[in-house]
Amino acid sequence: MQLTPPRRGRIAQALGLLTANLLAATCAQAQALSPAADAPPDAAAPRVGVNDDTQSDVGLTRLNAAVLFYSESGGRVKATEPVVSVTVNGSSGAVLTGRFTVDTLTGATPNGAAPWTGPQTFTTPAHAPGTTATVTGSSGGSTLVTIPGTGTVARQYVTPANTLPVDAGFRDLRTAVDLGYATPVWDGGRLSFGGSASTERDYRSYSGNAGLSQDFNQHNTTASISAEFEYDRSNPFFGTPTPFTVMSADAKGPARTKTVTSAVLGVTQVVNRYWLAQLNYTVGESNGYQTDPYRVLSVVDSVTGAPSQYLYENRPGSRLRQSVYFGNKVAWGPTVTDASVRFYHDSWGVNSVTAELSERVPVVSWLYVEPLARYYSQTAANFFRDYLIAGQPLPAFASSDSRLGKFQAQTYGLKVGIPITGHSEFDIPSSEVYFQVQDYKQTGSAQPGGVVPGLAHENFFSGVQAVSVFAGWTMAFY
Amino acid sequence: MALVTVIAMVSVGGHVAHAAPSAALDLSQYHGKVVYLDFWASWCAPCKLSFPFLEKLQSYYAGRNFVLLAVNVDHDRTKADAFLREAGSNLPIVYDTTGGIARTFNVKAMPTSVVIGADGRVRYVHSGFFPDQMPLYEAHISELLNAK
Amino acid sequence: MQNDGRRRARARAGLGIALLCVGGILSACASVGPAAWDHDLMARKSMQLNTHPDLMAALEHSYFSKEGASGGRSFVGGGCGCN
Amino acid sequence: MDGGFVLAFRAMGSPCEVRIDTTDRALAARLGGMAQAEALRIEYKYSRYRADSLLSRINASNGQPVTVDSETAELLDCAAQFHALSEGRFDITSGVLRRVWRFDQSDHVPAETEVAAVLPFVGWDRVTWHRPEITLPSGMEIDFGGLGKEYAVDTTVLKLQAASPAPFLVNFGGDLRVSGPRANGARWRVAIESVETANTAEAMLDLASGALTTSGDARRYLLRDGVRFGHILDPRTGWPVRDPPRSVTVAAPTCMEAGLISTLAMLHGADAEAFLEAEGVVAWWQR
Repeated sequence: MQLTPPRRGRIAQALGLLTANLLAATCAQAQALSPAADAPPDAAAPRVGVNDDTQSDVGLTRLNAAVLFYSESGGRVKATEPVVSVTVNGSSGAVLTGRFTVDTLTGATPNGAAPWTGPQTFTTPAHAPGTTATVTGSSGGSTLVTIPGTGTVARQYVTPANTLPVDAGFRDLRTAVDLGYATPVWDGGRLSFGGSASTERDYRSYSGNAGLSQDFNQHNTTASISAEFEYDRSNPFFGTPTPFTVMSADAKGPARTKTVTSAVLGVTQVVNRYWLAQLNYTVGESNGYQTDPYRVLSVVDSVTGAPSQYLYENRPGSRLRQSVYFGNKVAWGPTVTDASVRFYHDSWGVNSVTAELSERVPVVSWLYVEPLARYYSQTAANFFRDYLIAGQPLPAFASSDSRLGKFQAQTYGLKVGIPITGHSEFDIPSSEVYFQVQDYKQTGSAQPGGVVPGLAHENFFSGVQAVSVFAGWTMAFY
Repeated sequence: MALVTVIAMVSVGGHVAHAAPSAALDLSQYHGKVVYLDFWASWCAPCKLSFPFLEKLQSYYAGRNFVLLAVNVDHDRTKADAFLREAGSNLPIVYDTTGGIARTFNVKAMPTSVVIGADGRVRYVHSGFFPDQMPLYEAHISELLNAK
Repeated sequence: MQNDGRRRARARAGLGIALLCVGGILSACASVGPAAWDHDLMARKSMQLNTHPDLMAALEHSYFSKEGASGGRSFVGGGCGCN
Repeated sequence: MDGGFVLAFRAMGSPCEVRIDTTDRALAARLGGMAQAEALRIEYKYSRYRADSLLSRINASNGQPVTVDSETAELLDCAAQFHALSEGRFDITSGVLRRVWRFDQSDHVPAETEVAAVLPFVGWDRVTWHRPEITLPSGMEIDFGGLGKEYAVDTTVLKLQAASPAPFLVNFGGDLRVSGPRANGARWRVAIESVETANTAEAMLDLASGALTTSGDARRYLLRDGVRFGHILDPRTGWPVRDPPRSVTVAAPTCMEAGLISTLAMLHGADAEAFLEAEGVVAWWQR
């Protein structure tokens, strides 16, 4: 009695395949169970360079610092946004994250009025009655005037003929803090909590969220549910205007608030060794003040288009948003494709489709590039108006905010990542610098359908064209 | 005669081209010993955490009726070897590039440890590695070592 | 107000359908996916759902400021499936 | 067997049994019934002793083409490929040789002329096989000995696995396969029968997965002038292979693989061990 070593010869090899085929063909259920024959060792196994280490932040602390430079063409918004964040990974799987963001914004934004063949003058409250110094928030062509007989100090600015009126006095500073904590609670289950606060000169926002996720199916399937509550307070320095009243320098009403309640249901599925898919359904309802207190609408003559009044806009007090997001990550050898699509619908009538595609390609061991493209398209909210017509009854709601109009947007970008240290799992600290350059362009029709004859040569489309550069650095250490 | 041979089944319909030679792990030579089979991979973060623990087991139970075998399931053996070099580990490694042994032992999470008694029976399976459960893992081993 | 009521009803219906879908997907997923030892590619950093959270947050904020739609992503699941 | 249930029945001319590692008696009975049904299905379809079997119909076709179903076609494909792989040693047309060779432990060894007379009716090369149509020349026969029982084990295993996760062992006349380790993670203990005396175990094997088959010529032979003529016939010559081991046991993932390898090892006669070594299969043999 002897035992031969387990190493297969020519016939034994061929037999494996032969019988596998036979049994697979004759028993449908055999496929997952029948043996197969020898094959060369996994030739498809990608050789991944050090720039694509495996995810193993357990026990590590990760520091991130980044800055975003953002610039819209035509002298519109410019932003500089530094971010620092830290992630502390406990050895048992708990993760604590904190992020601090500062956002400085300057530039001009469309005030909502329609273009006109002549110059247009807009009057808006100055910071406080009796102020004679330069008013915070005003610049670029603004002048301060005292309204005769009232003592009210107003800021006035004039916009040139045949251009979409913009208010150049836009300047803001946003600071935001985000905190998050996630911890395993039982086998495959994770509980997460988060909160954030952000403040601007005239706006504060606070939110809190909680979520639960559960792995199933040998960690191949993750189902998650999370809920978020947000409280926002809008407090323009001159007060909140009453909707559809005439734009003026008069003091306005008190601060207004809104709440947002939303929930996300998600499933993440590892489809096979190469493919990760994610499906999310998000629903959220906002209630309260959602009108832009600075934005006006022109009331124009039905023939000439001449503006007779500028009315503060008015939006519904409730908005229900739903979206379905389907994302995929596929590892094709050493490259990774990220492809996603999002369908969005809200009760204001905005429907949108977003599609994104990026491909991460390792070039050499210390460099990868990731070209990306994004397409976005939305329909207009059902109360979107480029202007109102004098003599016609006021609609229930109206806004000329381009965010609620119909447009498409294309984004093209390139991300470049450079791992600086970390030639293996064990090289700690490891760090990476990365850059992303991105070009964003909105397109849409210059004129609404049935435009009044006098405005037939004006360009109403205020589409944004923006370039952004993001530079980041991340370092992980014990 | 006690011949304990695990004949690993080779994978699986649909991906015939990726199936690879049948892995075989001959546990017969360890009959009469407590065998701690640890399935690990270079890409698995908790596996990395578990290595110091494995090294400790290896040295602590040296000289007892104890065998530790670290079964590596990386598709690419070079990655496992790089990992071991970096970790400075010289644990006894069994390479299971096709997952044949892992399939035989029905491994459901990474890492997984299978603790086999001196009688050749699987007594405990530790799915995943949780540092706070290290005392329990050790208790299982000593229980089997003292079982005689 | 009536209008709002109808909207809420539709939202509830939408939520119900979504829950059904998630249930269906979960049961369909019950046997889909690679074996535990074949999660090597999923463990790669490049296969994480959100590889650069700060960048993603900045981009989302930037899109939010210009577009009517927002949200939809969230980052749970995937990864090496260890433990 | 400690725990579980054993269901025994006869099929394909052999004692068959299924061992099911469960405490659920109803489940065991159901799985046992499934196993018996599958064994009988294959017996009825491929037995050469049953006049109404598909196999008998093919063998009675008298030179006319017979269209076969896909399962039979797969088996024929498999047999054809293995015929080529084994360089003609494995041949499903070799059963005709039994007309002159009767292994009844007598001394009736056929004359060379008798063997030569039936040899023209042996040889897969003479069969026209264009799936799904097989044409046997008149006087030729096929049978699935050395293939059918092993196939039945494999299909039974697959059917039972699909029906229940309970661990089990299928043993049809010594060709056996297990579904995996036992419920407690232990291996299945399997005895290899000794050639010397029936019903005593030569060795105990512990099997966690896969199949074991044994081929031998222990009890079927002719003895004349002190020369032992085993029942392993080489279809290329019509004569018993020279000096085969008395038994070869092979372990493989499926019963068909194990069975074909053990049969082919016997057909290599004196070179059986060399063949097994070269193929690197897990095998045991007795001389």
